Amino acid sequence: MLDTTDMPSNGSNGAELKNEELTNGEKQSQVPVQQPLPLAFINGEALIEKPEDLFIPPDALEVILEIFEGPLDLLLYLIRKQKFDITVLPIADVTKQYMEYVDAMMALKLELAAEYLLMAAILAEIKSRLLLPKRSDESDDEEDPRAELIRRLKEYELVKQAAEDLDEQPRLERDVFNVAVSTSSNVVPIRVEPNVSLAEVVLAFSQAMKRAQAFEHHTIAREALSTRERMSLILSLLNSTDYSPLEALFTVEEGRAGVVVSFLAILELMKEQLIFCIQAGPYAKIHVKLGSHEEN
Amino acid sequence: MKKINTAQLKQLVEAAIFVAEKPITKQQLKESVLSEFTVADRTLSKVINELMLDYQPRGIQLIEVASGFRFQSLDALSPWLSKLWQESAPKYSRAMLETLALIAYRQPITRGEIEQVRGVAVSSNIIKTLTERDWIKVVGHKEVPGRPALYATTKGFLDYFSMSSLADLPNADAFENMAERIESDSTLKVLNEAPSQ
Amino acid sequence: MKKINTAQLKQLVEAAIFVAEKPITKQQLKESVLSEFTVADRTLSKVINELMLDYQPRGIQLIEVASGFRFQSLDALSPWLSKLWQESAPKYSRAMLETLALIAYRQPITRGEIEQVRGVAVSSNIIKTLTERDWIKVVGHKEVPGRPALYATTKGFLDYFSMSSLADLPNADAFENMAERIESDSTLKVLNEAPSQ
Repeated sequence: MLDTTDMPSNGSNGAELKNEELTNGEKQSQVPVQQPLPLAFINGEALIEKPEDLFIPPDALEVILEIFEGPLDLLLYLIRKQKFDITVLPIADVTKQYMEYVDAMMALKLELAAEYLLMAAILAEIKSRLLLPKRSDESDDEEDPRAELIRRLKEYELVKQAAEDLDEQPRLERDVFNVAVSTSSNVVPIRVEPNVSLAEVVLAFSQAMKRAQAFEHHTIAREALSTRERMSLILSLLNSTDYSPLEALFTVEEGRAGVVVSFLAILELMKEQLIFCIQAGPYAKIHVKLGSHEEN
Repeated sequence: MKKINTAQLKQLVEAAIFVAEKPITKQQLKESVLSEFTVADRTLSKVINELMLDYQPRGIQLIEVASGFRFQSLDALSPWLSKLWQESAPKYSRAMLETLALIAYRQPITRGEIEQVRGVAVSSNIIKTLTERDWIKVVGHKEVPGRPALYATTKGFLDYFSMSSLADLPNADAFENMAERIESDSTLKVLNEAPSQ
Repeated sequence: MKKINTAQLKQLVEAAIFVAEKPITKQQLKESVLSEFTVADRTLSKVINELMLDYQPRGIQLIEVASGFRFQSLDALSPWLSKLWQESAPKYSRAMLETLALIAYRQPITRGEIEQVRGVAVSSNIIKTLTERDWIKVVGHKEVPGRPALYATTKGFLDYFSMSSLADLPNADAFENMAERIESDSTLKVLNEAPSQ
């Protein structure tokens, strides 16, 4: 018969409530979650023998049976409840009780996982092997047929304990919380600009020029680079309001070649009307300024 | 490379750990906020240790988890701090916790191996939830028929449970011993295969 | 209503301000984390003031903003803390590189002239990016209707490519010939790579 007094609780309120009903008000002094095995030692024994008069509401039984995490969990519970030593595993008793629970599950039409039936078969097999008379020619060191089941039970017990330990480990969002500190308003993300190699720039220029030549009839004149650079430099030196003396645009230290480059740049800029030159009279100093639309 | 004095270094490291959105490692500190300074590893460790001590009596703590250093609230304050949020922290089923524990203690492990130990099928939902929470991940496939996925825990798992490595798992050695015992006992292994077929 | 001592109150208030996702007011503190305690307004203000002082020498500060109290990093640390949020800009497009190349080789040049050579419009974004990177600048305006800006490369451009003047820019034709020679020398290699392009 079923004895539901010391069911392990899965911590859900429903199950705990039902448990209390079932024990006819008997106080459950143990907290089952923290301790794996002690329940059966408190008030189990008195009820094991005579559970017949115990009224079990069907839905309550259902809740209780559903809290087992599988056949190993159920077996472990039965063993601990009876204060059996796991290492001696009284197969006959445990099998009988196990089958009672399985029958109850079937009666309640619980979705009975195949694992429970498989375990029933394993128990029956072990039982039959233990009942068989030992043949004299068999070696003495033959393994106890219970050994494998005992090993699995011990291993499962360890996992069960580990799961409980893990559940008690300080956990984010439950026991500890992440600290969120804002940055002061002048913290701005730093943008890392992509790397460019000089070869890429040169190649891009060649490609652009090649394409241009393909669809343009006139060839694009290429001034010497130095002239174009000097044009940029001169433009940046001048402004459109004040005139600067022309000689300020030449750097004597550059030598003749440098002066020629500057001169070519000035001519090119004049041609493109980017700068204006004025001369007050013959042999007077020449002054330059940036071209501007108004004067044009 | 510029020099930085210890007081400034401490302020900068403190602020960086605070404002970083995730735990931050010493290496990451050196590559970001400290990139323009010459800071010896020893100095950095010393400063972090000092910070840990500074915060010991306070409402928040500086701790090291798997993916670096982070500040977190004091464990003991959680009953009141949790009132800042409408929703309570999610509870996880025993099936989920047992599956997670097995993956944590026995990684890498296949779903079949988990099912063998637990004696019941592991629902796909559990694996999915654990994966979505970034607590477990597939780290490979076992070279047996069907090539089942091998699961392991992630840094996110360690971070979430305030651990810096798997060695911080409670009772890690108990598991170690059990595993060794099982492996060395070959007779049990032979038996193992008979009933489960 | 329970009592709470000042030390515990300080820890709790400190942790609450730290873990709250937004600034939190005294009223909100009283309605959430302190809801089960009797705390006088004066006591709460005193505790918050103490916290403000405690953090004065640290890398983060407790400040009051419009919507409540919050911790934020020290202003002076911002230049380094900014490095925690480094983002890599996407690689430059071909249009960007050609525009840069044309400005480098044909400066001073207007946008219209670049467009004439490239045969397509030059987006303002390209000019903006190159200007922000301090590689190009406006050196004047061309005296034609609309007075378009004339672009030239900057000193920053020369520095980036380790050139002392534009005369160091490789001769594009020579470069082209060299590149072709290299390519024809390794025809096999090019053929191999062709399908992946």
